[in-house]
Amino acid sequence: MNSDTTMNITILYFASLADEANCQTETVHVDTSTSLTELYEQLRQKHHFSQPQQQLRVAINDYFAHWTDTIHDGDSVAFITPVAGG
Amino acid sequence: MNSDTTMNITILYFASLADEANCQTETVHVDTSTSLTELYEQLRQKHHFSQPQQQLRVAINDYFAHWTDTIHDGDSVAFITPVAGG
Amino acid sequence: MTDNVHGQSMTIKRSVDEVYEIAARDGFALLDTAIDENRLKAMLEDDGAGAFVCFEGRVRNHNNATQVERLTYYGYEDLALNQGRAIIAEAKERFEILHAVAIHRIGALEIGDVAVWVGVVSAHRYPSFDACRWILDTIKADIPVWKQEYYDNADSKWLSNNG
Amino acid sequence: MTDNVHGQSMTIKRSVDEVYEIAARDGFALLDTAIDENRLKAMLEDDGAGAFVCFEGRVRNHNNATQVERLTYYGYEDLALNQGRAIIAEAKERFEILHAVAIHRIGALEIGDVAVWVGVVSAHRYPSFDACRWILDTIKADIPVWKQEYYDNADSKWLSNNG
Repeated sequence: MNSDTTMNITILYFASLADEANCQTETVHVDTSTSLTELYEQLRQKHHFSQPQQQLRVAINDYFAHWTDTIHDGDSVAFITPVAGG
Repeated sequence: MNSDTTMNITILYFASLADEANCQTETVHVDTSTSLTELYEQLRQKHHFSQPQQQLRVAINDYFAHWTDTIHDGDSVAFITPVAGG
Repeated sequence: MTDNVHGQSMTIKRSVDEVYEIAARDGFALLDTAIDENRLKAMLEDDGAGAFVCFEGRVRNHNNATQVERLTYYGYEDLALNQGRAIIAEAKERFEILHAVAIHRIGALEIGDVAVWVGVVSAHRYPSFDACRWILDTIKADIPVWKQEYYDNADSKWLSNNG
Repeated sequence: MTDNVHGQSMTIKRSVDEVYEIAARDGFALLDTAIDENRLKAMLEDDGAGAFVCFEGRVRNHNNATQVERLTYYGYEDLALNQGRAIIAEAKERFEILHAVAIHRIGALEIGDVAVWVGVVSAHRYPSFDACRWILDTIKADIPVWKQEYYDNADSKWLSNNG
């Protein structure tokens, strides 16, 4: 599926993002140079997410990450809406 | 036992004061004008208590009291060495 | 709003025994059944501990002025475990404590159910109080758990700790 | 140093059931047997409580560098009850809490035994933490309980919370 210039990224959705995406997970095929902010922007347009990226945190492979971190083929990415535990 | 000018006071001893007095309680017959500080001073001399009054608190009839409170015939008085609960 | 898009985040992939093993080892776990406080307290036995402080966060019957019927908690299990392990490790560096264990429950909870439990032991009392509060605050800030409140008029909404 | 001059202050005049009745009514009691935490927690059930904080003070195996074998606590029961009632009433005025219960044990305790237990419930979390710590600090400062530590060399000494 992926070539030298594209990668597969698994996206995990939780809470209101899962409601808006109407799914828990999906795999997307994106250019290798895609940043996390670009990835969220693509998905925001696709699913009409109501939350701007500034309100979200991001996790790569089950660890919190920085929005400036790079992603690689096979990574899983989750956008984290404000949490409400406790 | 008591006349218009004397009163019976029950003294309760705890912790190191009970060790030094070698008893848990005693009844003393004192002048009605006796203040709490005078009462402690009399008992300190009698039992050779090692602690000066300044290190102690005082209780009358099972409630903490002020050293300036007056005592009356039939009262119980306890001198409280620094506590160590918890 | 259908439950099928959240089904995975309402249940734990691990068995209950695995969950308590993780709690014992890493100090934090996510659970989808009732929290067994005695099992957690047993992890905190220590002859050098003069102080034990615990916090239980329970589902209460109101939020502001609104009557709450029940709550459902959703969690991102693997991120929660990684982040929880880091929180407990940081607590042990920040405070003079011997041990700390915390657990967060997900799934459908009723009024009075315990949603989060934090226990800390230390030689002296203040570090246990300070660490317990810090761990709880940090769980509420950083552990990927979300909740929806359900009201008697059948409405529900996503809640946020930041507002 | 003989025990007969302290015998009265090592035991409670009241029955265990009376002690728990007093704890339920006044929020504080003195007890001369093992503290039943579940019985105390049951007094703090409240559907409006989102937070429960408890503190257990346990006998630990050392004090500073000295190995402790056991501790004996002595109490002035009636003064303790009067003072304890006032402490809990003041806590309810100072903090936004729903209930608070505390109990102090006296008599001979072994390592690991719970000497004091304080539990608080509130709608939100910080008042429970603040009140629990304040009640404990105030018990340690004001409740007429004393303790003697016994060491493996058969020595013992009176302790003080003030130094």
